[in-house]
Order: sequence, then structure tokens, then C-alpha cells
Amino acid sequence: MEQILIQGALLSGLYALIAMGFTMIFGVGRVLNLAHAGYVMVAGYSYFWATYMMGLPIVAGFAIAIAVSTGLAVGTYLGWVRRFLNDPTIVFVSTFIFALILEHVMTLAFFRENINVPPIVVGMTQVMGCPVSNNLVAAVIASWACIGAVLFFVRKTHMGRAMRALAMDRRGAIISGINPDMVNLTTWAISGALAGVAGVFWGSYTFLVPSLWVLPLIMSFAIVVIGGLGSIEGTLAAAHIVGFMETATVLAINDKLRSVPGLVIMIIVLLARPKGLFGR
Amino acid sequence: MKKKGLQKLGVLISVVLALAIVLPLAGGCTAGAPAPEEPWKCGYIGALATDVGRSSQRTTQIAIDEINAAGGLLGRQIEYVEADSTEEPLEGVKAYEYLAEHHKVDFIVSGCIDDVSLGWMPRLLEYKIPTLDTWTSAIRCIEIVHDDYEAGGKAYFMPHMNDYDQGAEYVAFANDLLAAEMGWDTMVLYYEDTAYGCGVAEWVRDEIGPGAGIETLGEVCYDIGTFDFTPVYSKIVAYDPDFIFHICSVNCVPPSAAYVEMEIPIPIFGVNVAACSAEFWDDMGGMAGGFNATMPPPTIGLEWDPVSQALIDKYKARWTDRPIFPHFNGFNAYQGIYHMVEAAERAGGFEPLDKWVKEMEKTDQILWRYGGHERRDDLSPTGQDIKWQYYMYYGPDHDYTHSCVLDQTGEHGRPGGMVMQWKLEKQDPLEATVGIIHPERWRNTEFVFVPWIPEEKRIQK
Amino acid sequence: MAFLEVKDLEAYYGKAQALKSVSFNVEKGGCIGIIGPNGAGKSTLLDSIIGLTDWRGQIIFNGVDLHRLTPRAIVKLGIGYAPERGNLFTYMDVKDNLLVGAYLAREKIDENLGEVFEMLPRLEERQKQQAETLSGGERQMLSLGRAFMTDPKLLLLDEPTLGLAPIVISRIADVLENLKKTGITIVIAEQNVTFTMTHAERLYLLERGQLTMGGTPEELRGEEYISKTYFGV
Amino acid sequence: MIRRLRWWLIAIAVMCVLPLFVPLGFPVSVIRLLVMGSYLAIFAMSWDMMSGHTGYISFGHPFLIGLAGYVTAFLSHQEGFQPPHIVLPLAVTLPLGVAAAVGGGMLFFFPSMRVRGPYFALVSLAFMEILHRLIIAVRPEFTGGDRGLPNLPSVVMGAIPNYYLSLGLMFATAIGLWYVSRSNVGNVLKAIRMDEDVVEASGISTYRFKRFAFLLSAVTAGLGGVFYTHYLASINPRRAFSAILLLDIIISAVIGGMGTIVGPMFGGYFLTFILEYLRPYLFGQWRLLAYALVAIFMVIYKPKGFYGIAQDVASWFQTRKRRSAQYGY
Repeated sequence: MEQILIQGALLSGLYALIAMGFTMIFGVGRVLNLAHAGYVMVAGYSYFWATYMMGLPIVAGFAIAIAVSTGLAVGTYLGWVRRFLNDPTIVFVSTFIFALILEHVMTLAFFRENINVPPIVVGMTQVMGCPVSNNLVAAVIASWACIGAVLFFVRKTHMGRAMRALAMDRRGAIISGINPDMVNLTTWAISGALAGVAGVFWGSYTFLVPSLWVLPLIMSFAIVVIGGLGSIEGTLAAAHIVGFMETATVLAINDKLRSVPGLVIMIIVLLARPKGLFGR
Repeated sequence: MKKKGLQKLGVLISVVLALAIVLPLAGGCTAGAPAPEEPWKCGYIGALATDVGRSSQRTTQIAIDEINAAGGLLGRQIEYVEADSTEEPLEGVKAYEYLAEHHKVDFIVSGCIDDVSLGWMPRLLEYKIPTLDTWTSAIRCIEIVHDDYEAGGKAYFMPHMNDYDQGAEYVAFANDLLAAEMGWDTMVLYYEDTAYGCGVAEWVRDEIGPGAGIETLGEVCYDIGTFDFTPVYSKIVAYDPDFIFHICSVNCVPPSAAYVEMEIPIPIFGVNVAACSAEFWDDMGGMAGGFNATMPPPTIGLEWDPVSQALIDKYKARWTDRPIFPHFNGFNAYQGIYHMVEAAERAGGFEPLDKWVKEMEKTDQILWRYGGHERRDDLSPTGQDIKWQYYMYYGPDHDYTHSCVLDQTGEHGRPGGMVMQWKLEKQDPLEATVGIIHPERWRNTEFVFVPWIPEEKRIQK
Repeated sequence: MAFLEVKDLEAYYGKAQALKSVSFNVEKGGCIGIIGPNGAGKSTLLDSIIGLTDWRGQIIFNGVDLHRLTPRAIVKLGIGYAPERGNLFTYMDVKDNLLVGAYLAREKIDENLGEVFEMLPRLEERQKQQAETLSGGERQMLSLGRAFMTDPKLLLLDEPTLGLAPIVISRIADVLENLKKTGITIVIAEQNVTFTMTHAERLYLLERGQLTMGGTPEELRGEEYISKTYFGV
Repeated sequence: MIRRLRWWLIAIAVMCVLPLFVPLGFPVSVIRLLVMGSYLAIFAMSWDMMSGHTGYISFGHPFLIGLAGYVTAFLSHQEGFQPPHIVLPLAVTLPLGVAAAVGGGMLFFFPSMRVRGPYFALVSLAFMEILHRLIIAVRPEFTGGDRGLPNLPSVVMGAIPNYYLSLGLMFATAIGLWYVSRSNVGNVLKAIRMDEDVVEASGISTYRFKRFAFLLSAVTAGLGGVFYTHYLASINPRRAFSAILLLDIIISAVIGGMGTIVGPMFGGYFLTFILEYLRPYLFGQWRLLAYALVAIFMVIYKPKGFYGIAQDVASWFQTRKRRSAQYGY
């Protein structure tokens, strides 16, 4: 039981970080960026390349990972998504293909072998009698720091307010002097940076493989739909629902069914309350 | 204006696309049936982005170059073509069709993983092309060969031991080292859900207990997509066994890394395919020290016979990128191609299939520690030379048709399941710093526990 | 030269022409009203000034030609817009709504916020309340306040009295008078002719996309057409 | 009638005589490719019937295909995993497979058509993933778990019989769906894609039309799925529910031209051929990368697909013709 609580809380923190960037883009631009989890994967590889293969310090690895994923996100937006904001199907399909392209490129660069990223913080701690790796704890603390920073940004800064304003009433935002293109771009950049942080921690929590994006993508789907697309609070809550359910399933039933409860909840929520628990 | 430009672009694209489709068709039409003086064609199928695929791909090339340099097969050169199966079963089928029908290859060497091989098995039965499968050891493949022998299954050969024979090797290892030397009597069977993992686990479950007096406290099976091993190890630790018997082939690095990161206080043994790769140290992010694994014989850490050493030298001279050292399937592919070609020489080619299969089934090859290909029975066993590697295929009347014969008695010298261990510190950045700890005859390094295993867990008789 | 000069303005919605050759001037510190029935093009006219439509002709504000400027640039020049039905940010609280209005006028936030709260004390009371829970009149006030936060020299008001009770309208009227005292130029587009006539110095009648009549309230009150159509006399 | 089917008849005739050239040196590998292409074309058309026509983008089409395939594979598997150890003949298992696709679809997929846009895509993807997980985890001794069921019986053996089988299936599907899409039903479906609320408001019950489109789509997917499974003669979860298959289907339909039936059909063949023709020139992963790049460029620059290009070309020629008639050049 303690195991489920602790593991669930830690996993949920990471999920929230990945799903957060995903939901922000939908909230502001009303499009789903399926390549988001692809950025997470590429960021993980960038960090591994910088720190382990190039021998740079951890901070530099972080900076490179964040720069790469932010660059990818901004590139995706400026490259073509900007032109198709009113056609979600094209964005949907094209970003999905883009994620696949990222997978192929990473396969060409790093091969299809599972790679282990050295932990950022070493060692294990016993929490309530359960072994927990310090690395995971650090990852979750960092996730929460990032989530807190994003929440602060969205609530207390002009740009953050502009994002929320654009999500709620586009026309109202424009006549207040907000340039939607600029706000969209900023959102994509922030979402990319979050993917960068998430990538480093996700990679060091799990392992690196070019198809790493599929599972986080499906889980972020479930999370943002349960929480309500575009709602940050909903994402936080849903990440915990999914995280705990998943841990409980893995520990009590079968490891192979880990993604099923989240998806089942998602389907029930969608059919019973399509806007999600916290959606508007 | 812009619209018109777009239209022209449309016309251009259409024309190019039409040409792209029609031209190869026309090209295909003009290519006639191969004339007798044309070279033999050897097709390679495997995932070219994986270490496993590349090992056998490269040694295949080396073997074919050597044969060509020595005059070829029956006076004809061998041409090498390849098709990528990308670890996707559907791509595997397409790649197999491509080799069989586009290139009309005479024989195929495969480095495919289990489910890809199982995917193209029906095509093998249809085309009946001699095929050497160097990676998969799935007993299902062997069952198909055995059951559909006349329908075409006989064209399939596996130049290494199948799942069940490997399982038998591990039982021997458990008997010798774990039960007899260490005095352990409880374990947890921990395996991945692949054809390989389940196949070996089945054997180990049925044989180790009764055979070595080791009690299986529980079984933990995990999916190859698993990324978080904390809960998995929590389950294992809850059983509190003397040791963990781990079987994995596809997803090996993550469970190993989790074991090190979580500092699981229970010794781990078993089959870890990634640990026999020279890149293991790097893939683990430098945490491979002290890790051990049971492996089929040709593995890093072993002292090499001259034939294998020559292969390694050629390999290293030709390729410097990953994998820097061939996996065991690389050695098997290299030897297997020689078996196929020698059988074809004796049978006068790969047609008719029956004749070639008969010759292939007669393969009986021993690699000597200090010798070469040739049989040097006079040197053994009293002389200084010892039998090192042994290849012979089961016949159609045996259940394990066309997989390699297991020589458990040691009569032919094959080691009964070798256990290699990574040293705690990596000494040479390019070379694998591993040694063999079991069996006794091949041991070249001392077994050490990883530092976090508590004293009480290190019971030894 | 007039503060806002609109000349031969033409605007389209798809292929339908919404405005035909509209011309008028507004003097600095003045307050004019555009009256006309529903669908006459009043909102389109205001949208064009703020840069939301694709228009032809000439709009010169404070000596700057507004053609092909983005709404952002136009807001920056000092035009505020309180659109019909507000376009409020429903799930933000009142204060945040106002702060979004100050997106481009960050250095004057405190000063403008103080003025808004002084003019509209109701908003100060409810500053922590979500915009969606506000009543119709409060929403209209918030819309006005948000437009004021952009620190405008020219304020465009679209239907400020639409759907409001008479008592609330009189409160809006007070606000409007206060605004005029601060020296802001105001353009009101309204269906409510009585209200407009009370506050505007000059009125224009917009019908089917064209300005058909113009003059001071007194002049227009005399027109038979206006009395018949808009006062039902 | 004949006039309207003219192009179809020509296409059928050309495709039917192709194998006659095999003795003259026409490569069998191309015949094999055409088989693969036919199945992909069937799936793409099936997807198009449901998603291209009604705008309900499905990300879970492999659910229908895989379900049909698994049912027939499981029932006809040589070792007879089912309890009484009997192996059913293909004549029984094939219809059962199709019925499973339709039944499973009606039970799970169709109710989710209450939600629209990206939401429907997500639900369908979730169903696919759940089925995938369940097949691996629940009773793996029956479903074959990760490894799947190898060595299934074939409907017909050899390249050319399979070619005719797949071709017949493909053309039957294509002409059937083409007729539907040109009928009034097709028009209503396209209207639903444009704006479902407007259609509802005009007094038409969109529910019945969506159900009809979905049924057609499920039947086609099921038919394609069972024959495809027996053509490949093995099934395993990684292939049946892979993102690759899903993407192949969607990309075929999108680059062919959504909502046109002919477009996705062409897209299916195009995709199969381009992947195969790149094989000798590009090493492994480069080939997949090139294919993905082609796909993304098609999606971004030609959202209307080949159908759109063909229309452009046709209108370009018409303009030229008119102009030359007018000005004499």
C-alpha cells in the first residue's frame, strides 16, 4: 500500500510535467501537438550525448537538452503549424509523422539499442520502508519546481495572462493589443522547454530508445483528456489519478496492463463528460 | 498567378511520380532469368539499426568476401544483398519477399529477432530457400521445421542451440555453481515476455528445481516495453530469495540498470544478452561493473581459437563503429555460412533442396583451441590442444530438427553454458574487460559480488 | 486636421460588401455616435478602425495611416475598443481581465487601475470574482474598464447599453460622462438612439453599410425620418 | 452505367492481365507488391469511408483489422488452442472474423462517435491500445502473447492466386464504396464532415448516416483484415496494432485525398511501391525516414492529396484548351 502511494506520487509528478506542455499548446492554439513526446525523447538523447558522450557537466547537458527541444518546438510551430491553426486534422497528422521522423533520426544517430542514462543523483533512500531512488525523488522535485514556475508564469505575468486570455477569448485578446502569433510562439517555446526538462528526467528514470515517445504520448493523452484539454489544474489532478492507478495496476495485477486503467478512465470520462473533469 | 504556379507544380509532381512508378516496372521487365555464369546471391535479412543485426550482417560480409577471394562456390562468385527488417514483423515479411523475388537469392542469412522470424516462416515454407537464422532460438521456429519438414521447413537451419537446449545449459550451471558451490536453495525466476524468455523460463522452471534442489519461490514476468522496474524489483525483494535467475534478450539494459541503481541486495544470475555486447559498459552509463551473465559459448571475455580470432581481427579492421565487437550470432553466422557453402559444394549447388539439406545435416565441425578447421584428433585429449567449439545439426527425426546439437557431456568440448562477468572497473576503453567465471575449465577471472550485496547473502558452502 | 479621419472606407465580409464609402471625422476630445439598425455595419466599422477587418480606403488616426497595421500596433497608438457583448475572459477574475487590457501599457498600470476603480467602484468590490459570474451591467463596465486600461486616446464603444436595464444604463451613462471629462475621444456605435443623442456631440446614421445622414443631436432630432424610424413617433 | 464505370473497367482489365506477363519476365516481386498494395488500399478506403467522409478521424483502425485477424487466426490455428482442440475450417473462421470486427466496432467504436474531432481520435487510439494490451496480457497461452500465432493456414497459395484474391477484394470494395460516396448518402456524409450541427439543424438524423458509414467501414476493414492475416499466415500484436500500420493507413488516405475513395486507393499502392523502390537505394532506416519526409511534405503542401493534384492537372488542361480555342494558340 505504501509502495503504491509513494511510487504513484513520484510517477504522477513526471507525468504531470510531460502532460503540462502538451495541454498548454492545446489550451492556447486549439491544436494537439503529437510531436510533443518526440521532443521529450530527443531531449533525453541530447542530454545523454552531452554529458556521457561529450563529458560535459550536468548543467550543460540540461541546457543543451532544453535548447534542442525548445528549438524543435519553435521549429515545428514556425515551420508549418502556424499556417494550419484552423485545420486541426492536418496538425494532428503532420505532428504525428514528425514524431516518427524524430524517431528515425534518433535511430540513425544512436541505434535502436536501449541506453541507460546515468542517474543525476545517485543512491537509494528508504521511505516508509520502501526503496526509492534518489534520482526519482530529484526528478519529481524538479518537476514540481517546473510546474510551479509555469503556474506562476501563467498566473502572474503579462505573457501568462495573455496566454490564458487568448485561450478564453481570441477576439478579446486581440483588441487588448495581444499578438496571437507571438503568444502562440511563446507557448510552444515554453512547452518545448518543459519537454526538455521532462526528457532528461524521464530518460534517467527509464532508459533511452528511439520509440520512447509512444508511451508518454498515450499517457499524456489520457491525462489531458481526463483533466480537460487545456486545463493546467485538471492536468495536475489527472496526472495523479493516472499515476496512482498505473502503479496500483503494476503492483497488484499485471505489469503488462499498466496503461489500461488510465485509458479506460479516459474513455469513460470522454463519453460521460467530454470536456473532462476540469474542462470548461 | 500563384494558383497557376501551383497547378504547374502539380503537373510536375504527377509526371515525376508516374515516372518513378513506371520506370522500375519497365526495368524489372527487361531483367531476364539469371544466366548460369552469374554469381550466387546471398541475401541478408535483419534489423540493420541494432547491434544484433549488424553483428551478423558484418560477419556475413566477411565470410562471403573470404569465400569469393578463395575462388567462390563451385567456381562462381557470391553476391551479397541485404534487406532491412527494422524489427517490425511486417517489414520482415516484405524484406523476405524482396530477397526471394526481387533478387531471387540462392540462400538467406537472417539476424532477425523472434517475432520477425516467426513472421516470415510461412514465406520460407513457400519459397523453400535455404535459410540460416543466426539470432532467434525460438522453439516455435524449430517446431515448424520439425512438423512441416517436407513442406519446406527443412530449408531452415539454426547454427546455435534452441531455447530448450540453452535452458538445459543453465540447469547445469545452476547445479554446478549455484547449488553445489554457493549452497543456495531458493530463487525467483525473473524473465521477459518474449518467445525466448518464456521458452527458457519454462525449461528452467521444470528442470532447475528437481535437478538442482533449488526451490522457485515465485515468478516475475515483465513486458519488453516496461520502463519502470521499481515495482518489479519490489515484488522480487518481497519473496526474499537466495538469488534471482534473470532471463532476457530484448530489453536487457533497463532491468540491469535498475538493479544497479536500486542496489537490490540479492545476487542476480541468468541470461542477459546485452551483457555479452562490448557496448554494455557504455549502454549502462558506466554501471556495468560486477554484472554477470550466462551466455552461449562464443562470447566476449573468452580466449579465442585461431579461426574466431582471425574473424575478430578482420572485423575490427573493417568497422570501428557500434558494435565494435561481434555478438555471438556474428560468429555463428560466419561459421554457418561456411557450413552452407561447404554443403552446397558437396551437393553441387543449392538445387535440388533435398540434396543440399542432406549434405548440410552432415555438418560436423570442431574448432580447436590452438588448431584450425581441420580435424586434429591426434592432439586431443592427451595433447595440449582442446576442443573449443562444436557445430552439428539435429536431424529430422529429433524433436529439435536443424538446431545445433547440445553437447552436455563435454565429449566434444563445448563449454556447458559459460558465465561471464564484467570487472568492477573498466580497464581498457576499447576492449571489453570481462572474464569467464564458469565453468572451471574456462575460468580466467575470479567471481566477485557487487559491493552492496550484504554479507549474509553471500553464503558459500 | 481631425483626430480621427475616415475616408471612403470600404470593407467586405467574404464577397458581401459590409461598408460602402464611409467617411467622417472626429475631433480631439469629441464624442460622436454612430446609430443604425442591427446589421447596418456598425460593428464592422469599429472592427475596421481597430484593424480586425481587411478594408480599403483611408483611416488616419492622430496623423498615422492605419492601413495594414496590426491590431496590436493600433492599440499601441492609443485606440481602445470595448466590443459588443464584451469579449471578456470568462474564467479570469475581474482584476486579471483589467490587467490583460494593460498588456501594452504596463508602465501606467497602477495609475490606470486607480482611475478605473475610481470611475467604476463596482469593479473594485468584485475584483476577485470570475468574469462569468458578473451581471450584464458589470460585464459592460468591465469591458469599458479593460478598454480604458489600454491607455487609449480614442475609445470605441460598441453597443454599451445592449440588453441592460434602464437603471444600469444610467450608471453606464455616468461612466461615459466621467470618461469624457478625462479628455478621451469617444466613438459610440449604438442602436439606442436616445442614449446616444444624450451623450454624443455629433451623430451619424449608418444604414446598409452607408452613412446616410449626419449632424448634431438637435439637427437629427428634427429629421422626420429619424423620428419615425427610431422613435416610433 | 457502363459509361460511369468505364475507368474502373479499364483498370480492372489492365490489372487482370498483368500476371500473364510473368512468363515473359514481368517480375513476381511486383505482383507481390501489388498484393500488399491492394490490402493497404482496402484499409485506406475503409478508413476513408469512416474518417474521410464524416470527418471523424480514427486513430484506431488497426483495432478493427486486428480484431478480425485475431479471431480468424485463433479459430483456425493449426494447434487448435481453443478448449475442445478442434480446428475450424477457413470458410467458418473468415466470416466470424468479419463479424467480430463489425460487432466489436459497434460495441466500442460506434458509441464513441458521440465525441468529435481530436477526442474521437483519442478514444479510438485508446481502444486500439487497450486491445493490444489485453491480447498480450490476458491468457497469453491462447493468444500467443507477444509472439502471436505463427503458421496459419492460407486461403490460397502462391503469388498469383493471392494477387487475384486481393485484387477482387480490392475492386469489390472500391466500386462499392465509390458508389456509396457518389450517392445521396455520400453527400450527406460529406455535409456531416463540413458541419455536423448544420446537418442536424436541417432535420436530418446524422446518427443513422454515421452508423451506415461506420458499418461499411467496419465490414471492409474486417474483410481486409481476415484475408490479410491469412495471406501473411501469421499474426502478432506488434504488427497488428503497430503505429506503423496505423500511420500507413492514414497517410495513404491523406496523401491520396481524403473523402474520395479513389484517392486513398491510389495512396495505398503509392505508399507500398515507394517504400519498396527505395529499398535498394537507401540503407534501412534512411528509407523509412525518406518515406516519412515524403508523407509530411504531402500533408503540409498538398493537403488535398493526389486527388487534388489530379484535379489541378485536369483544370490546367481545360484552361489551356479553352484558351487555345479562344485565342488560337
